[in-house]
Formats: sequence, structure tokens, C-alpha cells
Amino acid sequence: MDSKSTIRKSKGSSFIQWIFKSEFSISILSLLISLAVLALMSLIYGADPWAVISSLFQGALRGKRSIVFTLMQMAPLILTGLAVYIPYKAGFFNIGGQGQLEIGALAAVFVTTNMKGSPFVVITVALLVSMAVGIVAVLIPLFLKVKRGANEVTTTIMMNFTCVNLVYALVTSVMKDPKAFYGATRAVPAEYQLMAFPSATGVHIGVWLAVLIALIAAWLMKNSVTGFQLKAVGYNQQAAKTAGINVGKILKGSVIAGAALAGLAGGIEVMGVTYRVAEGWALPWGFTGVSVAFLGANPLGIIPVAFILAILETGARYMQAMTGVPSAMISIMQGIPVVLFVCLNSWFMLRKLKGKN
Amino acid sequence: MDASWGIDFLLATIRAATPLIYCALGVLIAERVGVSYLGVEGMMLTGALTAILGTIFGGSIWAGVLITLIVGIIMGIIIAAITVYLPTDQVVVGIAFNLAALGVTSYVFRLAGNRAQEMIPMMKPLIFRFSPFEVMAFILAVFMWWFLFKTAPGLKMRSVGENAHAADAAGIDVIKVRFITLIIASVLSALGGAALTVGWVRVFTDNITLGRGFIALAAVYFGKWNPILSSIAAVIFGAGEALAFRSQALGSFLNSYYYFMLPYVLTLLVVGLTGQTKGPADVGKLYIRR
Amino acid sequence: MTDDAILAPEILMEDIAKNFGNVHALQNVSFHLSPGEIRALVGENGAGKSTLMNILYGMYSQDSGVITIGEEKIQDRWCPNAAIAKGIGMIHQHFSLIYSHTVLENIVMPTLKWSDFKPDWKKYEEKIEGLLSEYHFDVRLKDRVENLSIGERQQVEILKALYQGAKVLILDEPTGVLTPQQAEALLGFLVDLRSKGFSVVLVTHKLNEAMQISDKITVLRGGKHISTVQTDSTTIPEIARMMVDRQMSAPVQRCQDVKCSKNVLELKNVSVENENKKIVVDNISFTIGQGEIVGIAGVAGNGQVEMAEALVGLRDLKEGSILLDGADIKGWSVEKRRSEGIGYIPEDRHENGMIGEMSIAENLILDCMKREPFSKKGVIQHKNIKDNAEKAIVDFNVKTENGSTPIKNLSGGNQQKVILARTLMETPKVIVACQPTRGLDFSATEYLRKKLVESAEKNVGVLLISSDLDELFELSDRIIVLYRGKIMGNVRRDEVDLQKLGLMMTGCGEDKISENK
Amino acid sequence: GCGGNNNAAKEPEQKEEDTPKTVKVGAMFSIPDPEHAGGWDRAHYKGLMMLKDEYDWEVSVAENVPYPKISETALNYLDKDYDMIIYPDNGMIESWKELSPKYPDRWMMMTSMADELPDSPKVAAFAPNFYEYGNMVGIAAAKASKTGTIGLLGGSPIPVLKSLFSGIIEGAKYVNPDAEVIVFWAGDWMDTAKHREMTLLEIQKGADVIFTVTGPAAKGVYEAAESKDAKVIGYCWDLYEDNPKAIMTSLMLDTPMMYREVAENYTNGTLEKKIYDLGSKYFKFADFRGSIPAEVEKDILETTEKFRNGEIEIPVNIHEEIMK
Ligand SMILES: Nc1ncnc2c1ncn2[C@@H]1O[C@H](COP(=O)(O)OP(=O)(O)OP(=O)(O)O)[C@@H](O)[C@H]1O
Ligand SMILES: Nc1ncnc2c1ncn2[C@@H]1O[C@H](COP(=O)(O)OP(=O)(O)OP(=O)(O)O)[C@@H](O)[C@H]1O
Ligand SMILES: [Mg+2]
Ligand SMILES: [Mg+2]
Repeated sequence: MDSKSTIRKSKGSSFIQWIFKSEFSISILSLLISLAVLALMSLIYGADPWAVISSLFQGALRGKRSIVFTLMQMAPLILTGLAVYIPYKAGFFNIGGQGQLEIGALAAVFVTTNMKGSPFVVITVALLVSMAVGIVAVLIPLFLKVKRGANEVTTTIMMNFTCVNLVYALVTSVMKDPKAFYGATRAVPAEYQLMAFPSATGVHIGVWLAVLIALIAAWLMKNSVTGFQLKAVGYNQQAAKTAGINVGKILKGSVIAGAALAGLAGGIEVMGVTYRVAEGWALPWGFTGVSVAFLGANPLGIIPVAFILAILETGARYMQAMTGVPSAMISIMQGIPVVLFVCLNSWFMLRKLKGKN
Repeated sequence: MDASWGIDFLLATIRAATPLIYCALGVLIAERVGVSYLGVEGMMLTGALTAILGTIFGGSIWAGVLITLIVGIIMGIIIAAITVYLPTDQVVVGIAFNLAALGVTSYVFRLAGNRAQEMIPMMKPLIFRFSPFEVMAFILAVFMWWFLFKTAPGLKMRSVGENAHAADAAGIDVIKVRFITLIIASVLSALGGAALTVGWVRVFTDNITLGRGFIALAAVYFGKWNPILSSIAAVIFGAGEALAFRSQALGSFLNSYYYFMLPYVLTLLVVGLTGQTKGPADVGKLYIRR
Repeated sequence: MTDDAILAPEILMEDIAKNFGNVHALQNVSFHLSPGEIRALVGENGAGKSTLMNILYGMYSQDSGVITIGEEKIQDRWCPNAAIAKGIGMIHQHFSLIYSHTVLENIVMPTLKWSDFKPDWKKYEEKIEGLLSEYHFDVRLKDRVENLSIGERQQVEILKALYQGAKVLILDEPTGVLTPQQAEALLGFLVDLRSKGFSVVLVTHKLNEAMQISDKITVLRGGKHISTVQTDSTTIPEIARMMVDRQMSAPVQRCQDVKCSKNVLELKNVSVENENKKIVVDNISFTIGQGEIVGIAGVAGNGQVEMAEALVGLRDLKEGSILLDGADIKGWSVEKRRSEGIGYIPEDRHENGMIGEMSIAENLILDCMKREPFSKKGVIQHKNIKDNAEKAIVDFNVKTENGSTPIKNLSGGNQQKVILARTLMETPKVIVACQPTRGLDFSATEYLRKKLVESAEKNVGVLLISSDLDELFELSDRIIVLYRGKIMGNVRRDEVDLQKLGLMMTGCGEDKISENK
Repeated sequence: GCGGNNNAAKEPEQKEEDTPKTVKVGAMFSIPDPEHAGGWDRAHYKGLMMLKDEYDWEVSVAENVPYPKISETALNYLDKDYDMIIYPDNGMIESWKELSPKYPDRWMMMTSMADELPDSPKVAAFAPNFYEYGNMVGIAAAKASKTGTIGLLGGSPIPVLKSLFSGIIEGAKYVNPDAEVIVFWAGDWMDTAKHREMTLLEIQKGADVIFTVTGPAAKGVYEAAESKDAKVIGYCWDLYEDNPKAIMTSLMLDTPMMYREVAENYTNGTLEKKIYDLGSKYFKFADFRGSIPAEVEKDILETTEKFRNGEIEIPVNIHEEIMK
């Protein structure tokens, strides 16, 4: 086949083509366009676009403290990203990360505020319980999917609202700290908060735990029999079943693993950063996790993508505070790059499919 | 509890249900042609804003509705282009679109300045004490049911959602049908937003929809992708909301957050009990012609 | 338009080219179809037959080339709609039916107008009833398509095309899924159509079908038009030569007398239920000996698939037991059965046999990745998997660049070779092969049959489920006929002829047949 | 000392050498767009802007700061060498208590109710006396109400509102011992539609004067009041523009006066570590613009004036039962 003849620019084109085709370049391109949009919006609003954009990066990357914030923001995103990614590989679209996260966080608070013991034991138990509770939050959609064939996108969304409202109901009633001004739980006692590591940096160990989990997941996906089976089930359940793979086990296992990680994200966040669960205490980490999983495309990719989205979140807040642009720009900076990436990526895919190089 | 209490409860129920019905019809028709429409929340928010801005700067409620229709069409074209022409994952696009819409609407609202903060005039009731929005919602639901299940174009559209390849082979331009339907779905969702702001609370505030788009999604599911059943589901959810408002007046001990769980728990229950849970077979699947 | 005035338009496709990415599916192919003609379109897998017809029907758009229909040159905006309006109807290999809709809705839907808000269902129904009686079809219009058998679904497809006023009927491998009787009836029907003035394009791998009814045969090879010949002035070997452009191996010869020393598989009073709790395999017992090939004949839907699935563990037994090498395999998982020596070639390779997105190498170890050397202690051994793939590609003559190619990029025949390689890799005790050559061109078919025979010669027991009676006669030592889940006959191949088999398949038991004699 | 971000701090330091140091203030709001939000945030926003206009202080406002990001935002200001951090929201009290001991060289202000001061030399709370504020609202509401029923709507039952609403109840009882006060909690600070519906319910139960403490959702309350011809007493800032038909008047919290005090004391070095109790002299009614008969207006103003002078004493009686 003489496919090579269709390439237009022949000289040195392979590198340019590689750049052009790789997902990495698409993410850079969509980031650049988003920044241009941001600049335009600042201009319209009457702010100095350059100051806005530079403060975005300053806020996320300049100085030790900013980097620490960015890293801490990255941790829940890695975990919620995996919480979407792992079940998705097996054919289950878990949009319920937010509910699993919030209810997991509440469980961690419950354990740490009620249990006595050595910090190591209590922290471990709290994190395990947050994972278990995250799993509980996915059982209904999982059951409905397996037994009834119900579309899990919708059921997990419904579980999100159920869990979040349940959490708020509890923090404003039975779990409310009587001394708190708003509906909030008691704080995680100081000795049970996640310690910083290395201790001078202020980065809590949850961040490293999240990165470690992503690395392990990457290794498992590539090298383990289970990872192989997971992919097989995700691509073609019927064929996997015919080949003797225990589809039910793999599917349920992956969904449970995902929900556990989302629950863990909540545990880590509440024990490492916020220390309390309150009304409206959480950012939409669960939803951002969907973007993380899709932009990351694999567990290794999830780490840098979570980092980039953490930069956007941390930086955008700093940008808003320092330049006075509307806070709306924070959510704009979280939505638009993702939309752009998905569009550009599939546009290139479509061109490739249609054979127009 | 006297008769007026009943009537007020009914009115409150209908008020709360109306925006849901528009959005549910939007989601429903999109899913009927095989596109999952998670962007409904963002579209509703967009409509909520444009209706208010249109009314304030255009001088009348009907100007607001008109602007909402126009913006709904434009946004519909954009959404349709992204989800129909490009092989994107509809769920991811929907979620990211919602985030972006949240930002863009509050940005535009802020840009619009102090005048945008004004309260717009009240709509006159059309029949009894029901506003034109409310009456239209029910007419639309019945119309859509008739359209989808009794007419030829309805059959053709449902075919696209059930089996896009078969529809294509039957000479239906799948892409075009999905494209146009998504525009209609967007307009309906935007109208849902308008029904919330112009038809109900008469102001816009940031993120005013607060997840109502997703409740509409639940209503579609609950109503088994049937316009009338889904609208009834929306009314049930509306009644739940109206009940939640009244929880204190009734001296309930339950925290109001429990009431807000109601639509979702109900839907999950129905799904679990009836087992009739599958929508159109091709929802969410891409279709690419070569 | 009156019924006796049907005259199909003349069709002229000139210099059609079509690429899918780097694949040149069609290169300057010309195709001329006269009115009232039956044309057979043949070629190996991937020759471009379906692509060419899809272009004619407007499903795909050609990259270059011109189509003329009747007098009119087709401009752009050619789509199925326009094709239908020009009287072209196509029945795809994979049916284009909407399963949750009724037969009536399926048939009428394409002709309905977008502006028709009050469809006159009564009128349509009457019109279709007319067609039903004219062409001797038998389907109930109010049934949902999901409840129909494959044969009935095909009738619906044909009805749909006729109802739309198709005068040119394109059928893509229509007999692949039909039983011999159904296929025979279909071919007769097509001849009938010709006499009414229709023209027909029959895409097929079965050259005898082509010889039987066509006026002309067009051969495609590798996306190129090789030749179009008058049917009565050619022979099957000549066509075959044009199709493959290389020396054909001699057809498989199965040596007659197999000495079964020992049974590898034994079914005792096996009953199986389907999803609706209906008994579909009803108290059947038989054995397969070492090195024996046992063919299962029967009209599709008489329990063959369920029986195979019960054997490999995808379905539970209602009653009875299955012995593998004397051991009861009750309660064994699919995986265990595989590793203990039940190989399986599923009926639908796209659905059940392979994972399109995964590479050849990965598909080759799909059912044994848990075992050494492919994994050790749960860790995948990439190198061993790669080596294994390279060996299999050579051994089984799979046409591909290397083992990391996604299997969906292979032609159907080569996909089937990969599945066969996987099945034979670990020398199973018994192979359950369901329709192993369906949809394959004849060189691939021959290759597969040869491999099956070779395995039998190595003492593997083979259970061959096939709707192709020739195949059964060619390969089997014994043939078992299933009818409504019951065994109608279990006979040595040399004791039975086609006619007798046909009778048994329609429910006449062995005993009755001998009574009649 | 300051926890070590030196990079970010460099730029402003260079400019400092020639010009006298401008005071830098960072303030945080949990809601978006405080300039147009419910009265509390708006009052503080306006007060802060006054600092900018009258004292040339550099004022940064971080808005829509979610719970997990409060300390982060404050730390960003601290790293940029801001001299003063303002927390105008009780919900941020954790961060105030946590950060102030770590930055003893900066002023950190809680401009709402506080029970105790953190362990740092430069902390202060500017706590309006919500009970007295409530008393004045109660007097005005009871005098303006024709039905004798007053509707109160709060976001959620927080301590500030317990004190405030109790004050209203007692104030109203002082004017009209038969006055009935309905208390509803929306359970939420954002849902405009819900606030509207709950207000309608209060009106249905007979309330003709409404008072609400909530966030952006307050607009739903005004809308409901307007549609049923009830009157709303605005919270903390003159809200007349928000709904000229519904707003009877607003009991303003004189935040400019409060922030002026902060500024004066800061410049003179007389700012003290203490809870500044902002009593009734900080509360004053906005223009009634003829929303009620002149004699009622006059009556209200006179009575509240007497209250401010201490001529009238209203007993302190906290109603725990409204906090269910
Ligand atoms: N949708 C597609 N995308 C990419 N390649 C395709 C597509 N359809 C067909 N091809 C390729 O085009 C070539 C011709 O395919 P086509 O389906 O026309 O063959 P065919 O003659 O019908 O084969 P078969 O006998 O297996 O049905 C093959 O190489 C095939 O891989
Ligand atoms: N979407 C596609 N992408 C890539 N290749 C395709 C695609 N669709 C079809 N093909 C290729 O085209 C070939 C012919 O397609 P076709 O649908 O006729 O299948 P087939 O090989 O004849 O198998 P079967 O007869 O079992 O359906 C296939 O073997 C496959 O390799
Ligand atoms: Mg084909
Ligand atoms: Mg084929």
C-alpha cells in the first residue's frame, strides 16, 4: 500500500506530524486557546489580560507554598480520576464519584472523632472506612446495572445527589458540631490529621498515597492478568465471557475499586486539608475526575492531567483574588479546556478515520 | 389544612414542575434519537440567564423568551456540532459543558451590570392561575407524545435512537435528525431555564438551577422515556419540592435535605422495582458516516 | 405504477474508488447491471464486494467515479434515500431492523414522509398483506422484530425493500445465516423476481449458488474488478481461479473409518433452558470419540447454540450430565473447562470470538492468559505472548504485518484463523466449533476445514455445528440432527443422504423415515 | 514568622522604598459577586470599597471561596505581604483561629460574631450586636405590620441568627405583645426559587412584613413579597434598588463607619486585640421612601431612637426553640 504518498509536507514532517497527532499537543493547544479566551474575557471585563494570565500561573506554581497547594489539590483529582477510569475500562461509567467522595469523607470524620488509639491505627481505620463507605454508595447503581441492566450514568448521578443531600442532612443534624457556626462536623483531632511529608513541606502524605496508587494502577493495567481481563471485559463483554473470563467478578471488582478510591479521596481530603465536613464543603472533585480520566487516558496520564487541572483550580482562585476578575472565570477555566480538548481530539480522530491526513 | 392550602400546594407543585417538564422533554427527545444530553443543566442555566437579560434589556417578557429561543438555537447548533459531528464522548462533553456554562453565565451576568439585577414584571396568568409557561409545558408534553408515537416523523426519529445504522439504511439522514433534534432539545432546556427565571422567580442569580437539570434527567428515566409519563414524574418531583418547602410549615422534624433526596431515591426505587430500565438502544453511541 | 410494469433501471458504476484510511477498498471498479438480470458478486473476504454495494446504495460515498442509474447521472447528495427513490433496495448481511418496533413499522417506516402526521396504518397493512400473499411470505405484522427468527427477519428485510418499490435488489451474503431449505427457497424467490422484471445483485461466497441462479458473475479481487463473465460459459474452478490468483489446494479428504478407542465427551440426558425458561435442548445423549468428528445438523434455532454454550459452560444444565474424558464437568467454570481441554469456536466471531480493539497477540491468549508461560503469578509475560503470536501467525498462515495489529483490522478469514489458532494452541481434547466457516471465502474455508481434520487425526474429538450440509458431509464421521431440541437422528455419514437429512431436520425421526421405506 | 514565600513578595517590596507604604487588605467572601448579594456581604463589600476610596488602601476581594480554600486564599494574601485579612463570614472562623497564631505580625479580623479571640496579638472581632439589631427590626416590623404577623426566613439555623431572630421576637413583642413571629429556615443560602416559595408560605400564614437573612437567594424573598404586596425590611444595607416595591426600608449596618474605625485605629496604632461590640449606634434605617404612612415611619424612627438612647430597654431573651 502506498499510503506515504498522501502526506503533504514531506520534509521533516514526521516530527511535526507526531507533535500534531499526539494527544499531548492537543492538550497544550486546548490550554493555549483557553488562555486566549481567558485573556479576551479579562479584557472585556476591563482587567489587564497579561496580569490575569500571569497570576494564574503564579498562583499555582510560583513559590513553595503555591506548589504545595497545587499538589494537595491534585490528590483528590488523581483518585477521582482513577475512580472513573478503572470501572470505565471494564464498561461501567461511574459519575458517582462526588457522592462517594463526600460520604467517604463524612465516614472518615466519624471514625477520627469517635475512635481513640494510636494515630497510625486510627488513620488507617479511618481511610479504610472511607473506602468502604464509598463502596456502599456505588452498590445500588452496580446492582441495578448487573441485575436490571440500568444505565449507570443516570443512576450514579442520582446517587450523587442522594449522597450529598444525605451528608448535608447529617452535618446539619446528628453529626453537627454544637459549637460550629454553620452546619459542620467536629474537626478531625490534630493527632489524627494526615501528617506532612517531608514534614517541612506541608504536603500531606495523602498526596503521595494518591500518586502511589496511580503508579500501582498503571503497573497493574499493563502487567497484570487482572488488568488484561479488565480491558477485555471493557472492550467486549460477551467475548470476554466466552473466553472464560469471569465478567461479573471483573466488572464488580473494578466498580468497587473505583468507588473505594473515590471514598478514599474524601477521606484524604478531610483528614489532610479541611478537617471538617460542612454544608457545601467540597469542590466538584468527583465531576472533575471524569475530565481527568478522559484527558489522562491511562493511569500514568492521569497524574500529569490531575496536576494541570490542579494548577488551573489553584491558580484560578489566586488569579481571582489578586486581580479581582469575577469568580466565574474559575469555573470557565475548568470547563473550557476540557470541552476544547475533547473536541479537538475527536476532530483529529475523525480526520484520521476519514483518511484525510 | 383547608381548600386554599390544597390549591396553593397544587400551584406550588406546578410551578416547581414546569421548568423540569421543559428540560425533561428536551432530554427525552435527545435520547429518543440516541444522544445522551447531560448538558441539560448548563443549557437550562443559559436559558435562565438569557430570558432575564432579554426581558430587562428587551423591554418585555416576550423579548426575553424570544432571545432565549434564539440563544437556545445557537447553543443547540454548537452542542449538536460537538456531539453529533465529532466522535466525542457525550457524557464527558456534557459534564464539561455544564462547568463552562456555570462560569460563562455568571460572567455574562456580571458584565451585564446593575440593571441585570432588577426584578422583571410578573407574567399574567393564562388559564385560572396558571402562567403561559405552565400551560405550554403540558401542551408540549402531550404534543410530543402524539408526535413521537403517533406520527411518521416520530417513528422515524425513534428509529434513529433505537438503531442508527438501520435508520440510515432506511434512508434517514441520522446526522441531520440528531442535529436538528439536539437543537430542539437545547431550545426546550433553555425554555426550562426561562420558565424558572421569567416564569417563576423573576430574577437571575448565579447557578440558579442548582441541579434541576439533573432532576429532569431523573424524570425522563422515571417516566420511561415517555413524554407524558416523564411529565407526570416531573410533577411528582415538583410536588416533592413543594412539600420540602412546606416541611417546616407542617412542623416536620425531618431536615429539608432529606426532601431533596426524594426525586433521586424515588427514581432509583422505581428502577429497582420495575426493572424496566433501558432507554432507546443507541443512546450515547456515536454514528459516523463514511 | 402497476405491478406488471416493473422494469428495473439500468445501472452503471464507472471507475469507482474508495479508501478507508490507508486501505484501498476499491480501485477503479466498474459495474454494469442490466434490467432483469441476476448478478452474482463474488470475491475473497475483503475484496470490496460489500463496499461497492454500499456505495451503490448510498451508504458510503465513493472517493471518485461516477454512478449512472437509468438515464440519470448521480450527482452528489447520493444517500440511501435517493437510492430508494431510484428503486434500489439493499439487504445487509447484518439486518437493518429496529428490534423493538413491529414488523409493520419496520416495513413502512422508510417510505413514510417526514410531513406525514397521520399515517394511514390500515392502508399500509392492506398493501403489505397483498405483498405477503403475492410472494408467499409468512410473518405477522404486529409482532415485534425482536421476537422473530432469523429467517423471518430476512423476510421482513426483503418485504421492506419490495414495499419501498425496489426494482433492484442487492443482497449481501443472504444465505449465510439461513438453513439449506430456507436458502433454497430464497434463491427460488430471486429467480421469481427476475421473471417479474426485477434485477438482483447477489453477494456470495457460495459459488454454487452463483452458478445456480445468476446470469452473470462479477469477480472482485483486492479491490479491483477482475472479470465479469456469463454464468453459463464458465465453471466454478475458473471463477475460483479468478478470485484467488494462486494455486488452490485440493479439497479436504477425510479418511473414512475412524476407530474410536475411547469417548472424549459424553452427554447424558442433557436438557437446557433458554432465557425465557423454555426448554430448548431436550434430553439429549450422545458421545464423541477420540479423533471423531461429529456434525450437528439442524435448522438454526433448534437448540444447537444453547447446547454448545452448555458444553463450554456459558449456560447451566437443567438436567443431565456432561462427562469429559469420563469426568463429570458439572460446576466447572468456563475457564476450567477451557483449561481442561474443551476448545470453542463461537458462532459469531465479532460478538463472542474476539476482541476487536485488542491485538492479535492478546486475542491469542484470551482464554489462557492465566497460565504459564503467558503469565507468572498474575504478572503478564509480554515477551512470551509476543513470541507465541509470531509462531501462530506463521503456523496458521495469518496475513498480517505483526502480532500487535488490532484484530479488527484483519479480514474475516484471518480473524477466524486467529481464533482457530487459539483453540488448537494447547491441543484440546475436544473442539466445539459453531459455524466455523460462515462468511469466509472458500480458500479460508478450505484452510479451516483442513485444520479441523488435522486435529481430528491427532485424536481430538470435534463437535461441528454447521448449517452448511456440504460441510457436514465433507467432514463428519457421524451426523446428529436436532429438531426442537431433540435428537431426530444420529447416523454414520455413509448411512445417510441429503434428502434423508433434510427430512430429519424438519422433524421426521429416523424411525419414521425407515417406516416410510 | 511568615512561612517563607519570598518570591511572590518581591515585586511590591521594590516599590515600597520611595512611596509611603499603602496598607494592603485582603477580604474573602464565600459567595460570588458580593457587590450584588444579600445585605450582609454587600454591606461589607461597600465598607471595604470605602477603605479603598477614602484611605487609598489596597483592597483585594476574593469571592466564591469554598470551604476547603479559605485558608489557602488567606495564605496567598499573607504571602503577598498583606497587612490585614478580613473574614466577614462566621463560616470562616476555623481559618481565622488557625492562621492568626501563625502570623502574629498581621492583623486578622473577624467582622462577625465571635465567641473568643484566638491566641495572637493582632486579632480583633467586630461583632455587631445582633440581638440589638434584631430588637430594632422587631420594633419596625411590628409597627408596620397590619396583621401583626412577621415572617422571618433564614438560610440555616446558625448562632448569629438565633440571636438576631430572638431580638426581633422580643422587639416585636415590646411593640405589640400579641405579635406573632413565624420563623422558617430554608436549609440553603443559594436556592432562589426555594426562598421565594417559603416566603409565599409565610405570607399565606398571615405575615405582611418579612425579614430575611440569606445569601444571593434573598432575591426570591423580595419577589414573593412584591407579588403579594408584603413588605421586606432589608438586611444590613439599603436594598431599595433591589426591589423598590417590596423593600419597606433597610436597617443598615454602618459598615463604612465600622471600617473607618478600623482604618483610623490601624493608622494611629490604637487597634486593640478585642471583640468590638458594635451596638445600636451602628444601626440606622435607610430612607423609607414613602413605603409606609408617614406617621408610622415617624413612630418607628422615634421608638428606635429611644431604644438607641437607652430610654427603652428590651430584655434579653434567647429563643432556643426556633433553632430546631
Ligand atoms: N468501515 C470500514 N472501515 C475500514 N475499513 C473497511 C471498512 N469497511 C471495509 N473496510 C475494508 O475495505 C476492504 C473491503 O471490505 P468489504 O467489506 O467491501 O469486503 P467484502 O468483499 O465485502 O468482504 P467479505 O467477503 O468479508 O464480506 C477490506 O479490506 C476491509 O478491511
Ligand atoms: N468499522 C470497521 N473498521 C475497520 N475494519 C472494518 C470495519 N468494518 C468492517 N471492517 C473490515 O471489513 C471486513 C469486511 O467486513 P464485513 O462486515 O463484510 O465482515 P466479514 O469479514 O465478512 O465478517 P462477517 O461475514 O462475519 O460479518 C472485515 O473483515 C473487517 O476487517
Ligand atoms: Mg462483505
Ligand atoms: Mg462478509
